Amino acid sequence: MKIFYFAWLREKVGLREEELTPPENVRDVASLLEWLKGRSPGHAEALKDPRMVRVAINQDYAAGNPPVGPEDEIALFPPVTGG
Amino acid sequence: MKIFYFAWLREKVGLREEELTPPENVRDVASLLEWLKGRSPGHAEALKDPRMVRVAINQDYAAGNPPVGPEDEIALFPPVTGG
Amino acid sequence: MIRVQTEAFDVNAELEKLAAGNPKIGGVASFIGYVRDESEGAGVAAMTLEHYPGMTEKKLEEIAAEAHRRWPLEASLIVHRVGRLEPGAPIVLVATASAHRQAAFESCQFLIDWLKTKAPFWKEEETGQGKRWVEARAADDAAAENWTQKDPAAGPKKV
Amino acid sequence: MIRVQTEAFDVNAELEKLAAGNPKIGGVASFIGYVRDESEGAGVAAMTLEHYPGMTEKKLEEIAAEAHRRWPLEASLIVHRVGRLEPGAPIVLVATASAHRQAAFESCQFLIDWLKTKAPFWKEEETGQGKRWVEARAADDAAAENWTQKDPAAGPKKV
Repeated sequence: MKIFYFAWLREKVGLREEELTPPENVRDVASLLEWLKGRSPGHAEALKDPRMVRVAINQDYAAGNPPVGPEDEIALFPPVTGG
Repeated sequence: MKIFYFAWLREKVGLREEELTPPENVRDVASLLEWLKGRSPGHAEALKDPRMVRVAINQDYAAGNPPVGPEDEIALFPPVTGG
Repeated sequence: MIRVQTEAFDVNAELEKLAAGNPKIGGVASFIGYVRDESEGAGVAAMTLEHYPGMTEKKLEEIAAEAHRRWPLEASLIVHRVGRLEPGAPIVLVATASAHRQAAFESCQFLIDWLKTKAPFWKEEETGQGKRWVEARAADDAAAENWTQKDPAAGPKKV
Repeated sequence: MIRVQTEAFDVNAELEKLAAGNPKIGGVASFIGYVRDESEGAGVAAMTLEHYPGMTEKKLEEIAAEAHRRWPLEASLIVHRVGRLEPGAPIVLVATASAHRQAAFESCQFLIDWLKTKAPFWKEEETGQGKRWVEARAADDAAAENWTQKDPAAGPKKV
């Protein structure tokens, strides 16, 4: 599973992207975020307020708590501020 | 008094402008238009439907029937269609 | 800034002049009107725009001033062409610059709506059936009137 | 047409390309967003725009497609810059071309309103107090939501 981080999430995590193989019990967005929090203090800091984290799966916004799989491209970022 | 004609009023009257000295009883827009109608068949044709004629006095739109004087610049034209 | 001219305009240059050196400007909204190749179901080969030198510029200034009165604008621009133009040719450019985009959009639309009903320009079209003067459209009157409704405090407008 | 780039854009060239050879186009509405020199009361020396290559382009295409679904457009354009930009620099150009001006204005405002809340771009400002990531504005969310309200037949949007 490929994970991308953008903006201040990228800075807090300290990575632009990582290729991960989560354990079997990580099957949806919520369990993925929970598992990611345990990877480092940076991850924990970046993901501590889920209201500030937007999730995209395969370059589409994820609403609710959809399933995620090993082939998915996941992106985590704050609310967008372009234009 | 200077009178300008624009668009199809100009074509019907056959003049871009004329310098006129109306008789004393021509004191407002209504009496001016009535008097102008008698100047030629072209004037009569151009001014026959007053709803299609817009009047400007000294480069401002005239609403209602304001007075006109010998020093005024009068313009007669159809509703505008720019932009 | 307002201008009536026969030449085409360079939108990039015009908008750069409008925004140049004013870092308060967050957005510039603009509208360009073009000659279309048909009108009321007839093909249009060209059109000729006539204006009333003096009064046209005066009315454009008044319309721009009214926009600045209604919205917090940093700058505005109206450039209108006259003379003979063929389909695809730009006729008019209006643009407004403001700190915020909503003010820019609204005032830009206001400028073109009022220009169409209040600035002395007249279009004559060349169609397959000969020349004809374009008639004023009720929809344009309604669009202009809509802005008067939106500013009731200012009372009836005579611009 | 949509594009993400570091370079500045030539508005004249972009709009000419948009309208060229289509005499059905009666009007082109456009909006240019600029870097301002202040934000939330602090002076801004520069800002850096980050995006999500792939998803950003995809979302811009979807937003443009939605505009074409809602309005009778002949063409549309979104050009958004990324990288470091100083006050006064243009950030984004959106433009729509239609036979009629109302469709052009509305769809142009729709494009920028949706872009601001749905396209993955992030701004980091350099102020006197250091760098900071710009926070999303409730007013932008409200502006984008307003267009969802105006299209109830289409149901909730997920673009």
